[in-house]
Amino acid sequence: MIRLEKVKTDPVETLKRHAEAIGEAVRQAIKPDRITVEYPRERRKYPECFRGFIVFDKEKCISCFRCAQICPANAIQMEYFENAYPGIDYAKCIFCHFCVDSCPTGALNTSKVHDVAFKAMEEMRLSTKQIAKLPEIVREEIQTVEYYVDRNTWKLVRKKELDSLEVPPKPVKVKERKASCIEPESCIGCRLCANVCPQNAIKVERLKATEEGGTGYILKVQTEQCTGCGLCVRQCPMQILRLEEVGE
Amino acid sequence: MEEYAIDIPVEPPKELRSLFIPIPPDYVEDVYKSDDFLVLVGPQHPGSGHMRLIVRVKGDIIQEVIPDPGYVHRSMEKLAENRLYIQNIPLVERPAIMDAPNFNLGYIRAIEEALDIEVPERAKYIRTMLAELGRVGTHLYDAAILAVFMGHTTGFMYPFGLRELICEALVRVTGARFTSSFIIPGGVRRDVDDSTFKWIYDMTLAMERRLKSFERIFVKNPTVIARLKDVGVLTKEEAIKYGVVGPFLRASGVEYDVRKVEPYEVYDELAWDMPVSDAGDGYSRLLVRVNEVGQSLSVVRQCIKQMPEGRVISDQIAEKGEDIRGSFYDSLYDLVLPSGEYTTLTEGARGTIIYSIISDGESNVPYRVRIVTPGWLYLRGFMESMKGERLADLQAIYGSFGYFPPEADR
Amino acid sequence: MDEFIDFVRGGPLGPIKKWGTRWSLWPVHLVTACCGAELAHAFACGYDGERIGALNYGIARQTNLIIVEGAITRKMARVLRVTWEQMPDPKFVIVMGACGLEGGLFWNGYHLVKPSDVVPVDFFIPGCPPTPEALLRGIRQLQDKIVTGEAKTSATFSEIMLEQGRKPRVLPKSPKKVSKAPAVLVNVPKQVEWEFGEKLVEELKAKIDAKSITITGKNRIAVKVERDYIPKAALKLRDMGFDHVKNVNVVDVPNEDKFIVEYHFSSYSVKELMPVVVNVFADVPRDEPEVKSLAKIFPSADYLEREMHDFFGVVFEGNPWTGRKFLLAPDAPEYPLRKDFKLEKEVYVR
Amino acid sequence: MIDVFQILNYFFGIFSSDMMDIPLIAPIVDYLMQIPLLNILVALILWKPFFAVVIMPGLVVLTLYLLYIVWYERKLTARVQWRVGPLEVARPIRGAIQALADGIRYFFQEAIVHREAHRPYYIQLPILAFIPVLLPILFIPAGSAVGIYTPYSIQLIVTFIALIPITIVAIGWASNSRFAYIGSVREAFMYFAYEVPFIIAVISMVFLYGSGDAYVAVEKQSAIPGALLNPIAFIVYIIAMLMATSRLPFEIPEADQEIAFGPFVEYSGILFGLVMVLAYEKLYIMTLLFTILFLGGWSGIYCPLLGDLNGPLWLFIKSIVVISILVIVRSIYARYRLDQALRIGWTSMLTLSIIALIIGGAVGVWLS
Repeated sequence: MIRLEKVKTDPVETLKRHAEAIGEAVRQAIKPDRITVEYPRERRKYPECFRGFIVFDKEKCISCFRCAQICPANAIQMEYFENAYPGIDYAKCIFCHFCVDSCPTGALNTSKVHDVAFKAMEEMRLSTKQIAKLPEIVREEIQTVEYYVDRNTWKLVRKKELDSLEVPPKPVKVKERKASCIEPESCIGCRLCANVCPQNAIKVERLKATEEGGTGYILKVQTEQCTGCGLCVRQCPMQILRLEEVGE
Repeated sequence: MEEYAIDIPVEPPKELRSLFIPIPPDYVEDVYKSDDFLVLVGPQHPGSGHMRLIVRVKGDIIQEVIPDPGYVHRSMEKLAENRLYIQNIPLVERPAIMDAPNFNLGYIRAIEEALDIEVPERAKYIRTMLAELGRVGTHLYDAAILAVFMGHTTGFMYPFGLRELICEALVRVTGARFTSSFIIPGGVRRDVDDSTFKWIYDMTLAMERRLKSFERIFVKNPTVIARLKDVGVLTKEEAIKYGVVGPFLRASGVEYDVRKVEPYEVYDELAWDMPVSDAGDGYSRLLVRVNEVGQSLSVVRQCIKQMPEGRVISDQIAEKGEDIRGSFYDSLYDLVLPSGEYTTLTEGARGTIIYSIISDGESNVPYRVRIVTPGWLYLRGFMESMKGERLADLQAIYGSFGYFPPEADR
Repeated sequence: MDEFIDFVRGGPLGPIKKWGTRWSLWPVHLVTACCGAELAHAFACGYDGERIGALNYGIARQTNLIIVEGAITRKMARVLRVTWEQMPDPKFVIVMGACGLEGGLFWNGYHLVKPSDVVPVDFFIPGCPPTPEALLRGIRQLQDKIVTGEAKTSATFSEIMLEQGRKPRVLPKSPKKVSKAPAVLVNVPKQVEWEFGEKLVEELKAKIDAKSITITGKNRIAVKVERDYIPKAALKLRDMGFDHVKNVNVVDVPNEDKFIVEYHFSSYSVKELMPVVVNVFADVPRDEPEVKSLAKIFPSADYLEREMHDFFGVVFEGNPWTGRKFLLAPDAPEYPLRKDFKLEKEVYVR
Repeated sequence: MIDVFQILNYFFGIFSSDMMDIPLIAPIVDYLMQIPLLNILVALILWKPFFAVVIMPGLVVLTLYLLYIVWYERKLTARVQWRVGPLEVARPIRGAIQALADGIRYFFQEAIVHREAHRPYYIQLPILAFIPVLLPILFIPAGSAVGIYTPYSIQLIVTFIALIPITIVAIGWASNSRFAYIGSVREAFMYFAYEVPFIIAVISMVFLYGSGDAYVAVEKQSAIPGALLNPIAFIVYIIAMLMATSRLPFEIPEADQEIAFGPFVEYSGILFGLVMVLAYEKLYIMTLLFTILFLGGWSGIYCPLLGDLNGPLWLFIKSIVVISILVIVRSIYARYRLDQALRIGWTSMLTLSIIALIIGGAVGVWLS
């Protein structure tokens, strides 16, 4: 524990402090430690993990709704094209990138675009069509700036080359998964899973109620059509569906 | 000294009625009859944040200050009851975005305590490092605001220049300048590579050197000392009585720091000291925090030096793989806390942050989340400390408390 | 507003007016929420907005730009409008931060207002908080707007071709599971190794006439008392060395028709008691929510009680502020934290 | 017609009898003097009293100085503060016309007169405030050029400077707002705090030179500048100057974070532009006096090419250098509290000024 002394204010000490303060200011005035990034003319180089505008890759998307459901601001809402794809409302987006981390296939990726001013709020509600490509922003900069630290001082490194705002997609380590039913006999035949499945991969068939204990329905997942989105798993009121990993 | 009263009938100004003033009209009348003067400071005032202070002055001496908070009340506690546990992570850091890691950490610790999650060592060290970076950043922010409240623009610019480094460090680790949302139940979102750690290590050293400039021009500036010394004094007894927290409590001589009292993460494994001052005035509040910045930078360095290898996310959360990327939703959306109340104390930069999560044991949304922020806790002490000071001291005391309305209002 | 742009550009002195206004956009000091931190960064030495002629200045009368920094609450909306009215024409507004646009994280909160409903806005900047670069980009775009006379979004989003599909009959359900009849217990016992705690519980049992005393975790004790007994329990605790209230909490349990009122006591003066948080709570009927205030005994509880009164309508008898709103705006909904006050639900499909 | 011609001729005679003799532009002047009607204009401009008051160190230079000092202050502050300062408005000249842009913006902004204000005074006072600011220029001699010569010029300048705060207090009163009221009270308090030591410091220099005549003062400094003759008065004058012009650390009446620019809180548009430059103008006038009293006034290396322009130019250069050094205090200090500033004014500065008075008397005897 450090117990701080009460500050002394005798005239000698005060004069010394005056001198120190003036000395510091004069030193800076003569040789300034300037650290300004002159933004429109220069751009900070942000690391690859920077959380900026989101770029969407339609090919990888399995319409699993995870991004829409994890979004704390409800900024992502799915739109139905040939499949359900996310659209982002940047008027709500808080750039937490929970969606990017939630995406099991890496269809959502970050970018270093962050400095955009919109003229109207309607324009900020971007549909899937608009987020599929990196937005082209107004760039006035002639160089990039990076903070460089050495032990004695720290300064800005300026480089003439311009930074690419695109971030290469990182592979996701999640393995491919398929839905399967762990207790087909418990199915109550509500057909919620079959109706919610974007691939129509689930069939619920009615059995003749002959077997004892059975509910009279059987649930079949056609694995070759299943993309592993897990919507059925989350929809099932009986929780008898699971996502299981397939392959290596 | 004899007081002279001039018997001129004074009418309370009419505009006080049309403006929304939360004090009763007879109070206003009483003020005007007793020859006092009401000064409304804020919410749009160059020397106040987003709150209104209704100051009753007699001459130049403040008689009473009535706070009018809530200008940034964003209904956080209600919203937290309507979202998944995991979705609340960005929400709970919004009260004070410069102190996001600490606010985040308190909430996550409450969840982890409920679910008995064992956090890997490496994650603990990264969390501690982030929390301390947040603390440094917040103290610098508050020092800057204090400086600008006293008209010292250089004292404003230097800490914000240094904060750029903190932001850069946070960007390199988490990807965002302020609101990192990096700490999740069971660990952290991503592993951090060695080059980033080295950058941060060097940064702390470079920062200490620049902090000396700041000390010479602001902290030890005679005008600053003159403005803050013996101003807004809270004695030890008063500080305890009004429930002041954090560095402001320590400035009044109470040796209380949650990191020492109830150590969490890896604070008990690191060597650091708790600065305490007995004066309880504005200057000691500044000085305690300046000293804490030094301590925190040393903690950051120790964290990086002792950083163990291993996973950054507990296997109770992510069974396979070290990275939460891709399985974030599946691992975390369905957290259901066992029934009960889970209260954690966390030492944020401005003081004790209390999270009290009440779960009903069946839902994956909390039944009630109570967030008590340091700003809200020391507001009373802050108001009391202004009594009897001069009107010009209001800003100095305001700054010395680093009062941040979004934090207090939530 | 476009008429200001027209004024700046019009007339024989147009070019001079345009030039002067363009390079002298001074934002007023109107901090509305936490985006102010990034605004400060944009005008501090890291980015230095003064470079492009924008100097952050004191009050509305001498400036011509409002930067709305994030959330505008019901209380602040009035201030924003007043500030805007105070400002001499021509004046411009930039809104930064998600909270100021559609509400961001707080989109379904009960205390938020959209700034675009309050004042005419020239530019919107997304982010939470936006980076300083984004804010400077907003000012830059405003400069361009003054020069060219038309607003331009600083990015173009090129579209890909996609065919519109049909919504299925069943939409995926929300991941939220909310218990229909929740059993809310705040004193669930927990097994912990805490010798001092057991001693403390014994001491408490001897002193306080409690219904139950439970250890709910390391350093946490829950004491259930009758509601009228709270002040007496508080006095007893004060004698034991618990010298401040850390938290006042109310939990609304509509299905049991009660409120749970909690006081969290802790100590600053006794070293052993410092980490201990004693939760003294009592059940209060929902139709007659009255508790005796502790504000006299523990001044630290004062503001916390006022806040709980705002949120739940629990009356703390003896609190000087009871009956008036403290934290909430005068036009805020009544008792918003009660469970029967519902918020808008999330929508996952457009 | 003849009458007009005669009158013009009469004035031409007055003007041309006492013209600035500047060898550098002599050929041009000679050429222009041959053109009728234009010659009277040239003669007027170069007429020494007119030149001193309107051109240099008077109004024209004052305007240029205002543009320069606002920019320079911001730029120097920025430099100390690790940043750049105004730049993009004119990048090749480092943003030097930033103050012009701000001025133009103010000029074309709406000037609001709020309901509570005392309307006539509210509008008139910013303009009236220029009278006490500009009157001293009449009496400030610059070399051979002087508006009105009087052997009591120093006393007169001090008198007019003392009038300025009255207008500021009146501005605060006319604004009729809480913060304006507090600001006016503060201004009034500060006025007494600095004015007494300031006047005593000036009187000590008058004692020292044995005359209130600026010419005598400058002449007596030909060997040793006044700053060395009476360093105590020098220090008191500098501090009083900071106080009088509301510079940090004594920016108490305006204190934007405390009372939101005090008396000027309600002003907007061009009216604010006028009141904002008041303090800078006051600084300029006080620095001119400072230069005459302590830094040898207009004496400097004589450049034969410039002739009579030498005096005004040296005076101006010295003042600008002094101001440029002084504005750095803005980036060093925080604001004192009112009572602290009053204490400084009434105790240490008053004591110092009385010591300065004694030194002034003693040195004055020695000099004579």
